[in-house]
Amino acid sequence: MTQLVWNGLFVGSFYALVALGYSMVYGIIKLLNFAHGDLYMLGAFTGFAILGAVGGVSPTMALPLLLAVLLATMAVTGLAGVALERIAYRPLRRAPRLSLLITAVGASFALEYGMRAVAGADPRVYPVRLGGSSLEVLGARLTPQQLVLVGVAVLLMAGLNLLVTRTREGRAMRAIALDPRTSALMGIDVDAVISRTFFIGSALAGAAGVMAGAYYGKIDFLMGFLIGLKAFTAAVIGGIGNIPGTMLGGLLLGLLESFGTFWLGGEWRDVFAFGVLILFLTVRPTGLLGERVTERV
Amino acid sequence: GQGLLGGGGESGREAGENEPIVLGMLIPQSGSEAAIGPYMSNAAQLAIDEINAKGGVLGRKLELKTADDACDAQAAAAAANKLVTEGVDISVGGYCSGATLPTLPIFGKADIPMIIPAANSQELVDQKLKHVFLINGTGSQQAAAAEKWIVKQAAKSVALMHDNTSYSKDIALRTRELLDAPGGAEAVITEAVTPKESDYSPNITNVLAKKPDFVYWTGYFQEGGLIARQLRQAGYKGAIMVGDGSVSPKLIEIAGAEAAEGVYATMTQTPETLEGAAGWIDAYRKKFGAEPGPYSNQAYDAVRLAAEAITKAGGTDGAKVIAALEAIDGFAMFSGPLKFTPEHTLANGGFQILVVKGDTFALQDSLR
Amino acid sequence: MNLLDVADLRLSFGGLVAIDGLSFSVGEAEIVSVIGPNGAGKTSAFNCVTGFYRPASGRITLRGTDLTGLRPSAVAALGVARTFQNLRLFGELSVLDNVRAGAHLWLRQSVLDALLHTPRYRRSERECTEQAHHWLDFVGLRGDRYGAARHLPYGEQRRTEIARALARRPDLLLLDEPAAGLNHGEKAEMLDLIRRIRELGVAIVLIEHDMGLVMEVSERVVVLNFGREIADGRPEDVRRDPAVIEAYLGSDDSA
Amino acid sequence: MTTTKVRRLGTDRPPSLASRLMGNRWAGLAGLLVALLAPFVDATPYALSVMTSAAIAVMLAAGLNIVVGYCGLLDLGYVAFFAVGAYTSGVLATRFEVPLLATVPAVIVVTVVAGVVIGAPTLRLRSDYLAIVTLGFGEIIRITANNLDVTGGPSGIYGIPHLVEHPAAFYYVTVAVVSLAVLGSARLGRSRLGRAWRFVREDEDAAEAMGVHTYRVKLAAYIAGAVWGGLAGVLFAAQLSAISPGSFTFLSSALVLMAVVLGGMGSVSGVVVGAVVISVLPEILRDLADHRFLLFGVLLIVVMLLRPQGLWPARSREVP
Amino acid sequence: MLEIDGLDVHYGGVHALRGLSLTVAEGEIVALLGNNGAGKTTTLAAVSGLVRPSGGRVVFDGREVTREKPHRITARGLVHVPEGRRIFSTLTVHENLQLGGYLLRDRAETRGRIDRVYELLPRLAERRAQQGGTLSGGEQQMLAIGRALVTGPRLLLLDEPSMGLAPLVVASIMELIAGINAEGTSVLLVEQNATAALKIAHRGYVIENGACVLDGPAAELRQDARVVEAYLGGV
Ligand SMILES: Nc1ncnc2c1ncn2[C@@H]1O[C@H](COP(=O)(O)OP(=O)(O)OP(=O)(O)O)[C@@H](O)[C@H]1O
Ligand SMILES: Nc1ncnc2c1ncn2[C@@H]1O[C@H](COP(=O)(O)OP(=O)(O)OP(=O)(O)O)[C@@H](O)[C@H]1O
Ligand SMILES: CC(C)C[C@H](N)C(=O)O
Ligand SMILES: [Mg+2]
Ligand SMILES: [Mg+2]
Repeated sequence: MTQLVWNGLFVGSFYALVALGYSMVYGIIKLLNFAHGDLYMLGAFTGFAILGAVGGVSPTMALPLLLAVLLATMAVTGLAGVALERIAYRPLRRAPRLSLLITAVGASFALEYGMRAVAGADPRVYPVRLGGSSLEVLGARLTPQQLVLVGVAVLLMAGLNLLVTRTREGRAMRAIALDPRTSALMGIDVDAVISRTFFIGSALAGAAGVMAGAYYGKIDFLMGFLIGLKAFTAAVIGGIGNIPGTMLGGLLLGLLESFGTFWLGGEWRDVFAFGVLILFLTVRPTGLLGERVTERV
Repeated sequence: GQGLLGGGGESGREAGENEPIVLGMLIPQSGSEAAIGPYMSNAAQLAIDEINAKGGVLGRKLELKTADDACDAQAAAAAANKLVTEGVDISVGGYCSGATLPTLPIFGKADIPMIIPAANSQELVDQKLKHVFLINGTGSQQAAAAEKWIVKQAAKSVALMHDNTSYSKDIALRTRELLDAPGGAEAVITEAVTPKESDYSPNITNVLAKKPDFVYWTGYFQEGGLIARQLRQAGYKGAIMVGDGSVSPKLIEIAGAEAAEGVYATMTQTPETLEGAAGWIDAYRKKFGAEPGPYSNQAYDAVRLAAEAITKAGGTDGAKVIAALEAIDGFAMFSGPLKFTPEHTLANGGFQILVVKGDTFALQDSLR
Repeated sequence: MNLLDVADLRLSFGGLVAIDGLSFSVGEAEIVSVIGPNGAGKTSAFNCVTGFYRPASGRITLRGTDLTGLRPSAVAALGVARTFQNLRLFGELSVLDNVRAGAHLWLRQSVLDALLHTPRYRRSERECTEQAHHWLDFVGLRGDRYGAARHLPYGEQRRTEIARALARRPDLLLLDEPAAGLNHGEKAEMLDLIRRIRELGVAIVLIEHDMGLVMEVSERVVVLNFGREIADGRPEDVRRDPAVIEAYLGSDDSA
Repeated sequence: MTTTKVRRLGTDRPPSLASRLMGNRWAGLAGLLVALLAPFVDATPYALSVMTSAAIAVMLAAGLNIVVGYCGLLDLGYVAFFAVGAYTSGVLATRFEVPLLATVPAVIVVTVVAGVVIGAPTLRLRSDYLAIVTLGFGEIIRITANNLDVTGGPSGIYGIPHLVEHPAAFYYVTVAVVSLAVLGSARLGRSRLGRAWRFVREDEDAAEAMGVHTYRVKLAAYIAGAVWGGLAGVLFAAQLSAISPGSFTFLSSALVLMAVVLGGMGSVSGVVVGAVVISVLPEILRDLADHRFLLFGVLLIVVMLLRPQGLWPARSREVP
Repeated sequence: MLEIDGLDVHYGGVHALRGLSLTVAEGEIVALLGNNGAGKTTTLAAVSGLVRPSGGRVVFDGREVTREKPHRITARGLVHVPEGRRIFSTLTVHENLQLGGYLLRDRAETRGRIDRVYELLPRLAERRAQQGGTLSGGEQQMLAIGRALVTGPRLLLLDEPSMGLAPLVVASIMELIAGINAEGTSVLLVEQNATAALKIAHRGYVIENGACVLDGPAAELRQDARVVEAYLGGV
């Protein structure tokens, strides 16, 4: 039982990390950023390339080195996200909001098959692997590396939450989400705030990519697709645009998958997960922590 | 253009004497299975170059046309039609059963024989189509081999894991059926995983809860590598075996040498397990600067077999080629001497057991 | 029988009591104004009558039929139309289409008619368009009828919203601050419009902060404060009511 | 009274040539003519299969346009209905040997039921949440088809009889059906119900105030979309003669949605063009082999940057 | 302080402003009158950068700001309270006010100004934790004005501030405007309630069809026959 919970939480924290960027971007410009999962993929490959360039690493140095790579990768994917917004999304800000969906899918294809052209279709395997001995905690088997990863994820998420709820930057983000024109009248540099939002969201995706690469080992050019889908699900479940909600959404999805597998078997897992989510949404139509929006008439 | 008013649907296949013979190959070049495409097309090209270097077939050169089926039914149908339109004489492709199924009537209608190198769902031959030949062992043959080895290993409780695709599920279910017969090992769980994920710990938790001493994974190497690794990480000490979709050096890389060591595989013969194949591997390496991957040897053999059949048939006429294929007996392939059963599958399934030793799959037991 | 009866209405949001035991009635073809300070609960009362808010208690009846708790479309089906304080036009749709929305309830046309383009379909569409033009003429819209409604200037949007409500051919029309944002000349036109609507036999409930208009046009004025009625009577009387002056008008009631 | 001049913006302006060309049925007839003549230019099996697939894509897009374009409901799992239609007809045709044509009434019934089952509990949700729910249902349908035995499990159903034998004939059948579907969706769009859909899309509260039962109207859009999708599924099953869960993934839903948006939401001519582009472009790019999806992606971005409202947007003004 | 010179604005085919010119001097309240559709809102939007003029110049404080981005113009101290209130609907009243102080780096100063707004508009203080979108129409209008005051503008553009306000409140809002003007803020005031506007304004303009047709000191305009007939109502 504790094993199931731990499995769910561990996977869920990856979902949450990717979902956060999704949620932020969705929250601010209502864009279903299909390319978000591909930034995760880009992160994984960037980390791979940096590690490759660094050359052989002694296992003792693995963790600090990985942290350095993590930061470098976050910078790279963050900038990639900013560029993406600049090129493919900003010019369409006044177009119908679903128009962005097209460029987002286009960007997703371009990133995936661009990476394929660069790195090939074969999966790659990280030179540094976090794995090793596991320990028993409360009947669940886990590894110190898993704990470190979850710790890093939680730290990143907590920092982000503070940013969005406590700072003027966060307030500006929420204001832009509601009404960009009026936000500009408040003196908010809408373009800059959106760029920064993309930077943070994409950097988080990149971080998750490196962590996944280092932990699971295998990376490939389509690895972002499925997790992008799950991140979107998690983000919505949590209450779109709501940071703690998104975290909970990611964890919940992880847990649902874990327990769904246990109760119904792997083949019905997603039916279970989605079924529960749908039922949940019909009773609570604004997600876990989504704001109750009372539209006035 | 070939409009309705023009030449009609029949393409210009009335090949002249010196026209090349065109072999068509549907392979996944995009989508989830994109990694496989190049292995197969490279090996096919290698075979063609070798044959052409010796003067071709019936004095005509061979030519390869590949098309991307993306492992998707609709894309495959369009791609198959494209090959038909381009005047392909024989089809030597087909990796994903799901994508290959809808192409059967398309090639059939155009009177094009199909030698399917990799896709091996039983359903491909269930319709008893005259023009369809499988040169990969079928699911039932593989399952039989697996069961044989499991029994030989004196395993007691077996966990079957598949990825819920037709190929993989088929092998798992057939193996379970064989194990369900009284006596010997017992199948304690059949677990389906979702392909393309990274974390299979929930599935593994399920599997290990049943305390198996033998795990058989019937899907592909990408997940296979992760599953082997995660099984070991979770403390599983028993035997692991994988199906032919997982036989690739990549599996060892993904699992990591430690976790992969000693993993068994059910597989038709591969270059690595054949005495005489070292030269072939070298040739492949030299030409493409890469290791031959899964199903490269089957693709290579499909081309050679097509050439052989055309030679025997004295031309590319569909019916004659089919007759020639049915008549073949003892043609040497990686998987052993070839003969087709009445339902156009390998008479000799030729599955053997490999084992991971260091960074390759080595022959463990030929099950003869 | 009164056209509309509101009895002992109560509504609260969390701890905030927006309507606190409100009762009033409207007779056939009567013009009643509802006035009161900002946040007094006027719009909320409209929202209760039209089904957008579900009152905590109380009863709303239209010619004796209970409306309480019905969904807005059902209330509309019984003959009540309204406009909104913050304009709620279908912004991207043409002005004409906006007014056609009013025809939704009486237009007799089945899906099959539409698929087959039967004569009935053609007839009903023609009628629908004619009606839309008729009501736009009636409210005196000057702007482009074929372009998107959101391109109209504010005042024209107001008229469009009223035309849309009239196209419903209601028995009772609720207008929420129709003269807001209009200048003096335009208010005069609005006054005229409201009178002409009443001449059609439609009863009107009017929320309005412009006292000139209210005093001019109303037969009766209901005054709210803190969700309660503090006065109800003829305009002349209400305007002299000290409670109303104190809560709402101020001593200088020019505005 | 004021002295300002009364401005009659464009009321008396004649409709522009462009709007006359785009607006009325000439565009539709021209499109149909192109579809009918295309096989006379190129009738190779390949061209026919691409064109047939494009026609089916058009039908899907026309159906989804009702849901997304007219009614503004974001549906990310539209292929669920496509799958339901294809499987219903495939199962009946292969397991019970019902002639394919005779499965159509059953398909309609089943898709209507599916539309109600999926729509009824969820249409009260706001758009983003609806998107997830539809995505979830799409996945549930696909996985269920993958896991059940009647549906043939992961390998699906094969040996579905053709509707008509010759590919060119089948293409014409498809074009005929699809044209009717497109015409039907256009006519629905111009009806009382169609207007109600747009009212709901623009402002649900205002629509309610005008007597539109928004919930029922949304459900109607959903059901119409479901029927269109289901019937497209029948054509799909007949075209390929084999269907499997792999054809009904989320990506397919996304592609149909892209066809709608790329063409111009709510514009029937637009979504027809969008669907043709989305289904034919990858084929045109086929010869680029490895780079085709890279280019496809880049082209999508470029096209959208050049035409943010879609290739052929819905008219923003009515023709007087 | 503000100079608008020959401003042209097109919306697609609609020529909304046709060479409009006007000025606001330091310390002035200038009223802008006109019928619906005359171009008042467009004028303000063009000044604050929300719409892009196709011709003409806007000079603020001696610097041309014609094509500058809205947030930069705001940063210069030119603050626009747009038509239709434009409250951030799911943010609370307090957060809306905080956004008014977005450009202030100093937290204490922001807090001070917000408290001042609460004093001036006590209804907002009562509702500080309520979602902006659920306020009554008049309360939203107060919030919109309050939010602009927190910004600490040097020139305030107000688009119909009295719309939807109860008579008592109209009077106090007008007092408020006169008050902040007295403290040094210049105001360009678009108002349909011309009586109230001309009472506090120093000067006024009347625009028709996107161009000024009349201007002068407020006192004179109040007497002008055309203005009286169209905007003030027969005396
Ligand atoms: N959905 C809601 N949630 C919370 N409070 C609400 C909601 N709707 C209205 N209120 C509150 O109820 C009170 C009454 O609001 P209402 O809109 O009815 O006022 P009103 O009389 O129309 O005022 P105004 O003249 O300013 O439009 C207000 O204080 C408002 O803030
Ligand atoms: N986005 C737009 N697209 C097209 N035309 C527009 C747009 N916005 C305004 N207009 C037109 O520009 C002209 C001026 O409009 P504006 O809103 O400036 O008038 P206004 O004087 O503020 O009127 P009101 O008193 O009604 O607010 C009007 O004719 C209006 O129809
Ligand atoms: C191992 C693979 C060749 C099996 C193939 N993908 C199939 O679907 O049949
Ligand atoms: Mg109100
Ligand atoms: Mg205005």
